[in-house]
Formats: sequence, C-alpha cells, structure tokens
Amino acid sequence: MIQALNSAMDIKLGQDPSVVILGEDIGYFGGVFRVTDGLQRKYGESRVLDTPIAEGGILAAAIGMAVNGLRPVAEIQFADYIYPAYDQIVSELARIRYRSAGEFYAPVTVRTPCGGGIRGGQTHSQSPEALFAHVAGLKVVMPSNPYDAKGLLISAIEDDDPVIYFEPKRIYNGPFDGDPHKPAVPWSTHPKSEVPDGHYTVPLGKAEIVRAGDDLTIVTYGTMVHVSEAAARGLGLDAEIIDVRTMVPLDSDTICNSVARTGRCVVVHEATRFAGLGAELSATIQERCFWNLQAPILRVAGWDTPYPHAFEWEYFPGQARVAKALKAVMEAS
Amino acid sequence: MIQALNSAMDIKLGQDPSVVILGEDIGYFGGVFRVTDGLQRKYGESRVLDTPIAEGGILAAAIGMAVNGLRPVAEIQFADYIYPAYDQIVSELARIRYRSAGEFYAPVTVRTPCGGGIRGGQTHSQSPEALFAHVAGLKVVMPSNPYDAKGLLISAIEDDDPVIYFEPKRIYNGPFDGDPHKPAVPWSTHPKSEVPDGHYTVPLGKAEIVRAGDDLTIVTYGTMVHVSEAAARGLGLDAEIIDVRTMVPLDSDTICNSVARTGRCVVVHEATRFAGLGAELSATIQERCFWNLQAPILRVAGWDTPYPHAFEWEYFPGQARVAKALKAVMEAS
Amino acid sequence: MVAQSRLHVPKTPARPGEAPDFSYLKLLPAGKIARPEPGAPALEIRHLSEGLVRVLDEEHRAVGPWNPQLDAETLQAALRHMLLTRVFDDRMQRIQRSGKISFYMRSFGEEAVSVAMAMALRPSDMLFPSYRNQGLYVVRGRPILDLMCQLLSNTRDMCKGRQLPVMYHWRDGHIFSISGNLATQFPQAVGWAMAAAIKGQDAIAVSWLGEGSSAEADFHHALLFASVYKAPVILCVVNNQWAISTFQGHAGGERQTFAARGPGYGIAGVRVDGNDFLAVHAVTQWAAERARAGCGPTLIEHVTYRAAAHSTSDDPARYRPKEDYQRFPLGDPVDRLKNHLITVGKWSEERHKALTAELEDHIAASWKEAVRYGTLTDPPRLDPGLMFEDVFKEMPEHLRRQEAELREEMGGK
Amino acid sequence: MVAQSRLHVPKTPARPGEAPDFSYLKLLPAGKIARPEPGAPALEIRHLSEGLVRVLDEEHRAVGPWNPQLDAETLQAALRHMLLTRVFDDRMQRIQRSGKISFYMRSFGEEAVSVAMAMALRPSDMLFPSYRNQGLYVVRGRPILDLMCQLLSNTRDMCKGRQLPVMYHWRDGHIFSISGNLATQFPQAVGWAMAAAIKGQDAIAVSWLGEGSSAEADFHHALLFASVYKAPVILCVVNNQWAISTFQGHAGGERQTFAARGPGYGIAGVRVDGNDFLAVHAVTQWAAERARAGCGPTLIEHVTYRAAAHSTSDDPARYRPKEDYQRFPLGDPVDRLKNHLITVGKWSEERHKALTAELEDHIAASWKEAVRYGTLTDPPRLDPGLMFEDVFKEMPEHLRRQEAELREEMGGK
Ligand SMILES: Cc1ncc(C[n+]2csc(CCOP(=O)(O)OP(=O)(O)O)c2C)c(N)n1
Ligand SMILES: Cc1ncc(C[n+]2csc(CCOP(=O)(O)OP(=O)(O)O)c2C)c(N)n1
Ligand SMILES: [Mg+2]
Ligand SMILES: [Mg+2]
Repeated sequence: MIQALNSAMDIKLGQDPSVVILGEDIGYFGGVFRVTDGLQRKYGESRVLDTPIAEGGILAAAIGMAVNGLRPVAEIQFADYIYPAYDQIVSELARIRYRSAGEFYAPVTVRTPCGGGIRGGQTHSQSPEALFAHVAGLKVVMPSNPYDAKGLLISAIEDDDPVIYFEPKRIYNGPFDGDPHKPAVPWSTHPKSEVPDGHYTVPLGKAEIVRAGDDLTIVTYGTMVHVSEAAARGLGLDAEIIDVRTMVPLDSDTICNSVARTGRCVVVHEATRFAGLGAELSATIQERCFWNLQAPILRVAGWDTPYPHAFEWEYFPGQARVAKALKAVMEAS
Repeated sequence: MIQALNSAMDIKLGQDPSVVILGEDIGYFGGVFRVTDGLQRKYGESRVLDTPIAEGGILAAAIGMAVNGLRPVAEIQFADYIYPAYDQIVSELARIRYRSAGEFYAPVTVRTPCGGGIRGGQTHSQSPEALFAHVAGLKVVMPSNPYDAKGLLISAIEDDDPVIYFEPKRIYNGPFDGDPHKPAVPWSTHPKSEVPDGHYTVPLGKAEIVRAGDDLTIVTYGTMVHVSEAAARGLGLDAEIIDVRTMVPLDSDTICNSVARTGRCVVVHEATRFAGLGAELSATIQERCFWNLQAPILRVAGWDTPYPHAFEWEYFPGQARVAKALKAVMEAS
Repeated sequence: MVAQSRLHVPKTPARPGEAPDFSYLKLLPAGKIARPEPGAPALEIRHLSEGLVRVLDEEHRAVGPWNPQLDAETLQAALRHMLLTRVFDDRMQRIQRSGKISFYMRSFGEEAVSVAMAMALRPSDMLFPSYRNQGLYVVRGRPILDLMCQLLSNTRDMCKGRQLPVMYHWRDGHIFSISGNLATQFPQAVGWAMAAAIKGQDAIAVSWLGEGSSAEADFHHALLFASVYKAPVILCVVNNQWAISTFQGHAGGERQTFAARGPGYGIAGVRVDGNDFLAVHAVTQWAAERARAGCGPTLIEHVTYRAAAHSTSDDPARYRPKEDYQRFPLGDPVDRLKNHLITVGKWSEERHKALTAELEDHIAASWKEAVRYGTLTDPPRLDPGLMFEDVFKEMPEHLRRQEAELREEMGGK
Repeated sequence: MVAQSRLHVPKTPARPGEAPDFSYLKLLPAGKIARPEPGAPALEIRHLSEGLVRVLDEEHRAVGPWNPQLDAETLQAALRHMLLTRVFDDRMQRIQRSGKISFYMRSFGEEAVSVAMAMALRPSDMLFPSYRNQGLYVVRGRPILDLMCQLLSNTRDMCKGRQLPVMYHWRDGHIFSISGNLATQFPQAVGWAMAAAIKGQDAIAVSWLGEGSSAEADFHHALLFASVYKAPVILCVVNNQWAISTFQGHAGGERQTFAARGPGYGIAGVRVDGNDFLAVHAVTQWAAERARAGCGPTLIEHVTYRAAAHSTSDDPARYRPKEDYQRFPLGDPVDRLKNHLITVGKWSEERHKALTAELEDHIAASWKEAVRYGTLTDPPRLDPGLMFEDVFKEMPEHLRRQEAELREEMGGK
C-alpha cells in the first residue's frame, strides 16, 4: 500500500506542475512511514516541502497555496495530530467554496495514517473519521487495499473539493485479519495488491462490494474489511461485504440495496462506537431498509475509551467481536 | 435563561474560592450575551478574567489552572469559534485523568452559545455537539430551559470531569416554537422559568420526559424541545417528548424504555444531519428497541450545509419539517 | 482568595465615566525615524518595530525620509476613496437600524489603512482582509452597488445569501473571501505567497487582522511560515486599541509593540501611524519592494483607533469613555489628509463639502438601486435552493434529496 | 516550475555522506556575558536572548558572572544524576530491541538540561516536561524501578497500561503527565502558574519542549498568556538541533534564536549552553528568582544536541552525518562536568569508573525486579478491565456494558 500511495503522488507530481506535497519529515527523509520516499529528490524542495511542526500552519499554508492555483497534498504525520489543524479544516477548507459562492475554492488533499494495531498507544492509533464526516464540505475517504489506495488518492488529488484521506497504517505493509499472533502476511498474497504502474482512478463516492453474499450485509471500511471477511469466513457465513471506501459523499444506494436484499446487517469500524460513523450508517440503513430488516442492525467498533497501549488487542474489534455480532444478527428472529 | 446561568456562576463563585471564570469580553463587559454580567465587579479581576482572543490558549490555561486546584469555567464566545481549542479539548482535557491513571484531572467546564435563529450566518449558528460527543472522556450537556440551565451548570461546575456545556442562544431570552414571525415570548410564560434563587442541581446523565404520551416518542434537546412540542401539538398527537439534556453520558434507558412502549420514534436536532448526534440516538434505539418498533425511526435535523445567512428559516428544522416526520412515523405500517 | 492574589491583570486606561487617557501610547514626532533600504537585514532595523513612522506633522506638512512625495492628484483620489468609504459606512450603519440589513461593521477612523495600502500595492497583489477593510474594495473599484447587494443578501448578492453582511470577496479584484473566524486569513496569505514564490510570480500577498486577533494561533503560524520560507507577504496588525470591549493590553500590547513580534521571528517589523495616509503609503511601498525583491516578509503595526462601535450589535458606551476618539493623539485620517491638501493649496473646505455631497448622492442612488434587487425583508428573494450549491463542486445525492425535501416543505416552491 | 521557483527553503548544514558542519551555531566564550539583576526589565536585557550564557571554559574551569559557585558535593550529586540518567537510557534502548518494551526515547546528550534545572528549582515547583526530560524524575528521586514498570506496562505501571513507554507522570513529585501531542504542556504550565499567582502560592511552573515543537500554536499561546498575566513560569525550548529528520532551520532557527521570541512578546529571553551544567543551573536560578519575585516569565533556549536517534523507531543515519555528535562544539554534558570536577580536584577517572559500574548494577538489579511484575509479552498482566476506568471519575453505564462485553469476548476472564 505504501508503494501504491507513493506511486499516486509520483504520477501526479510528474503530470501536473501544480501538485505540491508538504508535511513533517516528508521531504528529505521520505516520511516516517516512507510514503513520500524519493519524491523530494525527484521533484525538488519547492514541490515536496518539509514543514515546521505546526499542523495548523500546514493546513493554512496549503489552503493559501490552493487558492493560488496549486494542488497541495498535505501529510499529517498521524491522524492523532490533526486536531491543531481542525479549525483551518472545519472553518476554512470546508467552506471556502460555499462562502465565496464558488469564486474561490481550495483543492487540498489531507493524507493521514489512522488506526491502531502497531502498539502506538492513545496518540498513534486514533480513527477520527467521524469528526470530519459530520462537517459539510469535506469529502472523507479510507482505502482498504493497495489498488484502491492509489486510485482513490489520484482521484482525491484531481478532485476540486477538499478530501480528508485516511490511511489505515496497520495494513500499510499487508492485509490484517485481526489476529496479531499470526505472522504478518505481505500484500503480494492479496488480489487487490495488483497495482498498475500508470495513472488510473477509483472514483470517489462509490462503495465496493468486495464479496457478494446472501446471508447478511457487512458494511465496513479500512482494516476492518479484512477482519470482517475473516470473521464471516470463520462462521461459514455467505456474507455480502461492502467496503464503504468513501464516507462522504456516502454511496448509500449500494449499501441499502444490499441490506434490502439480505435483510440483515452489521456495521463494523475501528473507531470508538459512540457517535461514530457506524451510527450514521446504521441510522441511514434503518430509515431506508426498515421494512426489509429481519434483525436489528448491530455495530461493532472500538470501545468508548482512548486507545490503551497495553490492551491494544482487547480494544481492537477483532474477529471474536465481529463474529459475536454476526451470530446475533443471524440468529435473531 | 441568561439570569439562570449567571446565577449558577454567581453562586459557585460565592461558595467555592476555587471557581474562576475566563473568556473573551466576559469580565468588565459581562459577555456579548451578558451571561457573566456583574460577576467581575463582584468577584474581582483575578477570578473573572478577560482573556486574549485565543480559544486554544483559554482552554490550555483553564486546564493548567484546574491541575493546580481551581475549577475554571471557560466561555467560548460562540460554539463556532471553539475549533482553535479543539486540540486542547480532545487531546488533553478529555484524557488527562485517563493517561495519568487518575493522578491528575481537570474539572473544566466549557460554556458556549450554540445554534441558529439569530441571523448569525454560518459562523454564529453552529451546533457542533456531535464533534464532542464522539470523544471519550468528555461530558456533553445542552439545557432547554432556565431551570435546567442553572441546575445543570452548577452540576457541571461541581463535576470532577470536563463538561462541554452548550447554550442554545436562540432561547436565551424566551422559548421558541420555530416560528420566527410570531412575536418573541419571554421565559416568564414558561413553567420551567421558575428558578430558585439558591443552590440546586439537576443531575448530569439524566434525560427528562417533558411530556408523557402514548402515540410516539420524540427524542430531542435544546431549542428543538420547544419546536417539537409545538409540532406535536399542532398535529394533536399524544407524543412523549424526551429532553436528552446530557448527551454524554447518555440516559439511554429513559429513552429506550419510552420507545419500547410507544413503538414509534422521531429524533430531532438542529445540527447538520450526517453523522450528527441523531445518528447515535437512532442507532442505539434501533439496537435496543428493534422488536418493538412499528415504524422506522426518523431523524429531523439541519441540512448538510453550512448555516446560510439569508436562508436561515429554510435551514432551521422548524415545525413543518418536524410535523412531516411525525406524520410519516404515525402513518407507517 | 482574591485578597492574596498576585496575578497581574492588564490595565485598561479608562472606562466609562473616566476621562480618556492615551498616555500609554508611545509616540514620536513626524519625520524623526530613518528609512533604511528595503533590503536591509531584519535584525538591523529593529528600531522600526518599536518606533513610529510618521510623515504628516502638527502643521499638516509632509516631512522626513518616509515622505512618499505623491502628487496632488493621487492625494485627492486618496481623499475621495477615504471619504467614500466613510460615507458608505455611515449610511449602512443608519440603514441597519431599519432592519433591511441584519448587521454592519464600520471602518470609521481606520480608512487610511486600507486606502493607502491598496493604492501603494499593485492591482495583481492578492489581499486577505479582515472585516474592517472596506477601503480595499473602494480603491480597487468594486461598485458600491455590489457591496450593498451583499449587505442585503439580495438577488444580486455576490455570496448568494450565504454570508453575514460585510463578508465580501472579489476574485477578479484579487481580494479573498472574508471569514467570520478571526485570523484564519493570516497564514493563508503566507501560503498564497509561498505559492507565488514557487511559481515565480511577481505578485505578493497582503493580510490584515486586528490587534486582538493577533492572539490567535494563526498569527503565530503566519509569522513562522513567512520567516521560514521568506515568503513575499506583508502582514498587518491593525491596532485600533480595542477588541470589542477588551483593551489591547490583553493582547500583549502592555509589554511590547505588536510590530516587535516580527524581529522575534527574524522578520522585519514596522510600527506606523495608521491615521497618516502618507506614512502608511510609504511603509507599504517599502515593504512591497522588500517582498518583491525576495528580501522577505514584513509585519506592519498600524496604530489607529476604532472610532465607532465594534459592530451594530455593540454599544461601546458600556466599556469605554465617550469623546475618546476626539482625544485620540493621532487624530482622524480623513481630516489629516484633507488638512494637508489644504495646507499645500490643493484642496478647500468648499471642495470638500462638494465632494461629500456628491458621494452622499452616489451612495443614496446606489442604495435606491440595490433595494430593487430585494432586501432581507422584501422581495425579490434568492432561491433557497442555493443553500445546497457550492457545498461541493457537484451536488451529491444526499444534498439533492435534502433540496427536494426542502422544496416540498416550502409547498413545492 | 521548479526551475523558476524563488521559494526560500532552509538549508540543512550536512546530510549523510557529508562532514558534520556546525559553523551555523552562534557561540561565545565562557564568562563573556553579563548577569543582570533577576528583576531587570525584559527589554533592557535582550542581549541574553541572542548571546550564549556559558560558565565552563575550554580548560574546564568555571568562569564569569554566571558561575553559580556550587560546592563539590552538589556537583558530584549532579554528575551522579546525569550518569544514572544516561546508564538507564542506554540499558532501556538495548532492552527495547528484545521486544520486552515496545518503544523508547533517550535523552542522551541533553542530561544537563533536566538535571541542572531540577536541582536549581524547589521540589514544590510544578514541572510540565516533554518526553526527553528523564533527568527530572532522577533528581526528584522517583525509583528507577517505577519508571521501568511504566516502560513495561506491567502490573506496577503508574499509567495502568494506558500510555506509551516514557509518558510518565508523578503527582507527588510535582511532575505533570506527559502528552504524546507535542507542545500542549507549554500553555498548560502557564495556566498552572496563573493559578499559583491567583492563590498566592510561592511555587512556580516550568515547562520544556523541543525547538521543533516551538512551531506549534501552543508555544505562542504560552508566551502570550505568560506575557499578558506576567505568570510565574519558566518556559524552555530545548534546541537539540533536530526534530526527527528535520533541522532546526525549519522551525525558524535560521533567522533568529528561539530565545529571542521572548522579547518579541515583551518577556525575558535567555540563550544558554545546554551542555554546561553550571550555566543551566545559574540561568535557572536567575529565572526562578525572577518568577518568584513577580517580575514575570522567562523563555530559556538550551543549545544542545540530540546525540541519539529520535526514538527506537528512528534511524538518524538516513538523514544526518555519522560522528556528528563527536564534533558538536558544545561537547558532552557528562564529560564536561566530570572534567570540571577532575580539574578542581574533586573527582577522578577511577571514581568515575566505579560510579558507572555501581549505577549499571543498580539498573540491572532494578530491571531484574521490574520484569517480575510482568512485561508486555510475559505475565503477570494488568486486568484489561482497567481500560474502562478513569475515562470518567465514575464509570458510566455504557462503559460498564462495554466492559462486560469485553469480558465475555475474553471468555469470561
Ligand atoms: C476565532 C474567533 N473568536 C472570537 C470571535 C468573536 N469576535 C469577533 S470580532 C472580535 C474582536 C476582534 O478584535 P480585533 O482583532 O482587535 O479587531 P477589530 O474588531 O478591533 O477590528 C471577537 C472576539 C471570532 N469572530 N472568531
Ligand atoms: C502535534 C504533534 N505533531 C507531530 C508529532 C510527531 N512527532 C513526535 S516527536 C516529533 C519531533 C519533535 O522534535 P522536537 O520538538 O525538536 O523535540 P525533540 O524530539 O528534538 O526532543 C514529531 C514531529 C506529535 N507527537 N505531535
Ligand atoms: Mg482591535
Ligand atoms: Mg529537537
């Protein structure tokens, strides 16, 4: 996935002179997760900028650059550190087109690694997507595999609206089924690791049915796509698994059509449960599929606590937690 | 309501030498909404502090003061301006007790006026409660009348956990049924405007059934309590109306017991709909009351746009929008 | 507890009932401060950040090394711009009370800041204003009619009804959209200037905020990024002494000038008499030349006074003395330029009266036309469906659904 | 586009493959800088913010007006504290590779900053550290065993398993909880100090952050609030030249010292040789006396070097030259104090060897005991139910439900 993301930026930097990249340690060093490795050497210090450690300043500068015709891709080193930039994102980035009636707009892409599973503790593990999905004017994206990662990032950079692009860091180097005791598997073992070298896009606003099935619908995204697949497999369920991919704008038709058909649904994400994106997914599905539902829609999520260092795997919604919900939804009647 | 809030702070400043109040224009001037009027004259410049215009600095200072044994009440002049303080609230205030295993904690109350209906446009009208409700470690409160306002604010100040206290500014001076063309009514016309002079509390974490009824349950808070009552009355419905009052921790038992009984539910708030608190309420109720539901739970909320100056009343979820949902839920079968 | 308190609280020199007191203001006579080369190293010209650049002296003459030597036509044009701004402000203030517009903010007493700077800059320079820079639109020639339509949120509103009055924008005039959130534009201007440097443009960026707003984090981000990347930008703190009810001491002005923050970050700082058109013009030229030459950013502090209420929602009688503006040591920017022109024989009371009358007529006529396009209370009215546009470039499904719901709610309108 | 770019990008003096280059460092010989009264007005002592306070000269003698005149016992205790800190760091660094702890950060090369300051302050002064201030706990006497148990997230972990290694806290030792979010502690320390002033306490607050972190908004909030309310606080920028891979020029160090930000806000700034125990001790005493006397805050810039990797997740060979620390002009803080003591006849290589061996044994013994309380990989283990405590003072219903769910998930454990 790291190479796929790097390739997306490499291609856009090469194709479009207005694309610039900025962030902490992203230039000479290539980023703490190496996602921007080699780009400064290739495109120079004026297009791949190391910045001061000021997330608020990074976003403000990116907005100003965008207003002057550039297409900045800003990296926030960890999603847990995006809050100092929250005002510039919520009060400015999200609303410049609106308040200027379209005269000004800021096509900024904000890339940031999210999620746990790397022993990062409470400040290197957060999944704050809901805090952006609630804000009108932002597109919110999270890929679950290398192919989508590259295609969605290219779409995000080419999009004229601001995009908050979350990268589940636990699956940077390979898919993860939720069992930390198994040896790590590389992406090469996964079909979606086939990434074309050149330019291609995966459209924003389209969910993907990663597995068709009839028993129930699992709506999820990011790392949890893989955990959900494993959990359903483990129970021998013929689950339809939908990777949301773009949270805003949400592809509610793909989701609701599936649930209307299966009549059963579990929503899965890693973020804390209360007022998380799962609540929106559950509420929307319930409104539109109520008469088809044969069981309550259940949510599987992280607990409503900070992400604790020593209890990472008790916090993480692993296969056991997902399986319990799947069983409950299948048995309900 | 303004006098009730002022009285709550006056009483706590008088009772407890550790209580201090800080914010922009709150001291000599008494606040742009006069909520802190007279307090600096009475308690001095060291306990009622005018601050620089730096919401992030205000919160950080309040946290430091709290760690040194004070009980700061910080005012953010408008909820729309709370984002510069978001990092100190989310990354610090919410987690100091947790990360220090209880050795340190910061009993800070953050007061801030929210909501529209005063022609404030996109930056004086927001209702960002969901952005705080999703964050583990924060209590989130919004009163709908003077009696609760005083009792809840005293509880918030006395609480040893951080509380984000939202004040629906449209009902500062009187209840509002959603019709801007009617002459404004003063609080004196409302039963809940009877506010005892002395110390009393309304407990955090307890919703209130403001009207008992059998037809359906309306779950709401803040200004929308009044709009919902009027809408139900207008339709001659025997609605049970629940004022959430405390969003975190949520009194889900009171809510779910009601819906389990009525079998029908509409959730109403002014904030934008997508991933708003209404989504959490709907999802929770659906999970716990699924087998009792005779109709889908519907949400009534502000649109998923910024709050537009000229279209304030088309944005605001008034009686028409609420009534439409009530009808739909009653007719569904 | 208060008894034993040792907390220092900034002093406010005078409150209602007390006599205005400006003894705290560090002043210098006109012409006293040297004018270094615009390329001078920031740390060698710190005196500029703690002194006060002034050109107009007590006898209304232009004196000293900062005298921009502008011809009479230019100064007459400047006077016209400042006067138009003021007449416009006055009229809108009065009209707001009628309820036809919901809110207004005047720049009364600060007209020289915007007018002199806009005149000293190039039309292609990008401006990131606060809500108190009306003069910029006037100088750059935006028809008053357009501004009025914005104030009215009417069918010709440039903001399509979405913004509070005064929150203008003008892409073709190179003026950015005003935010209701203080200070956010400051670091954005730096980012714009960084992009200009990256693209090799000649244009520079200029931004303004109030001294109270300089407390916000964005002020720090702006100075820091401007310093690190030597961005071609001019950053202005308009120190009008008040932030609503709060005196500038609460923003740090009690200990040090605001311009002195610049040298702290290694960038040039200049403190200027903000009510002296000639001084502001000269300092702007100097800073613009510095920025364009790649010698880096400048932080300018304009010492001026908020002569009016903060906004139509504010009543200064609650927190500051009456007659304060009349006693402000730096006088009134319009009067001072007018007196200078009269002193040099290029203006007269008669011409001034005539100009004022002409401008008042212009404003009255513009208003007459503006209200024909609707007011907040009277038709014609913008289509509320506009509320759902421009949230995104293309309207997504969920907003199309919501627009349909609204139209149904409005009875299929 | 790159071709025509005029954007200034701060220079990094040397990268891998190049020879270390410290020519950018503005230095001064020891003893050369005057020591004003601690009560001196901030703007009259700016030279302190752009100079460099040093006491130990090239011959390892203590010279000049800042010499704190400490007795041999104190200096020997200091050496012991610094050495213990270093030996502890080294051992934990090696152990992290074994997987028993997940992560570690050393303060190697910066020991004098924490040790000298902690020794110059009163035990009741409240400390708001960054993650590179291990010496504070050592001086204040927190048993190494307790720190190790935190690193191990074991059954004796002061953080109950919730925090990354190194994110200590110690209420009874008056040391605040460390945040993973940079700079947030800086303005909190100012708030604590404001409360101290309000309550009339004698204690002052002290906070530290790295030069890279000084770019965050919280740095500005801290200086501004400290200036406005004259808070009794000492704010320290530990300029160890690097922020992970990023050179201090990217934080503004190319244009001006970090200490000079102080005078920009009207508060005292002092730049000190951070590897000179005596200089740091003297400057701390000066600033503490100033704060306690109500003369206001001080911003101290410690010029030092991050001798080790940023953390166990980092490899500096990727971005800076090898052997750089050996060439750092300010040397090594432990060696310098040791050589000073030897020069004045109060220490010897033998005693140093013996002390080192003693401390290594102490660390080894503490580790032996610490692992008995469990490690990240081996039992005993904390009850995961602790995850749900301290989110709030009392556990609310929804967390009780979630804890029950978890216990079921864990098979009723
Ligand atoms: C982030 C933010 N905080 C608070 C406010 C409320 N507010 C609007 S104007 C103002 C005072 C600003 O004073 P100053 O910066 O000096 O500008 P002036 O009005 O004097 O021109 C305040 C506090 C706001 N608009 N945005
Ligand atoms: C708000 C925030 N942004 C980014 C990070 C990631 N990060 C951790 S340490 C570090 C470098 C800090 O450098 P400096 O402040 O100089 O301290 P040093 O490590 O040199 O002691 C960064 C960028 C963070 N922890 N918090
Ligand atoms: Mg002002
Ligand atoms: Mg550093």
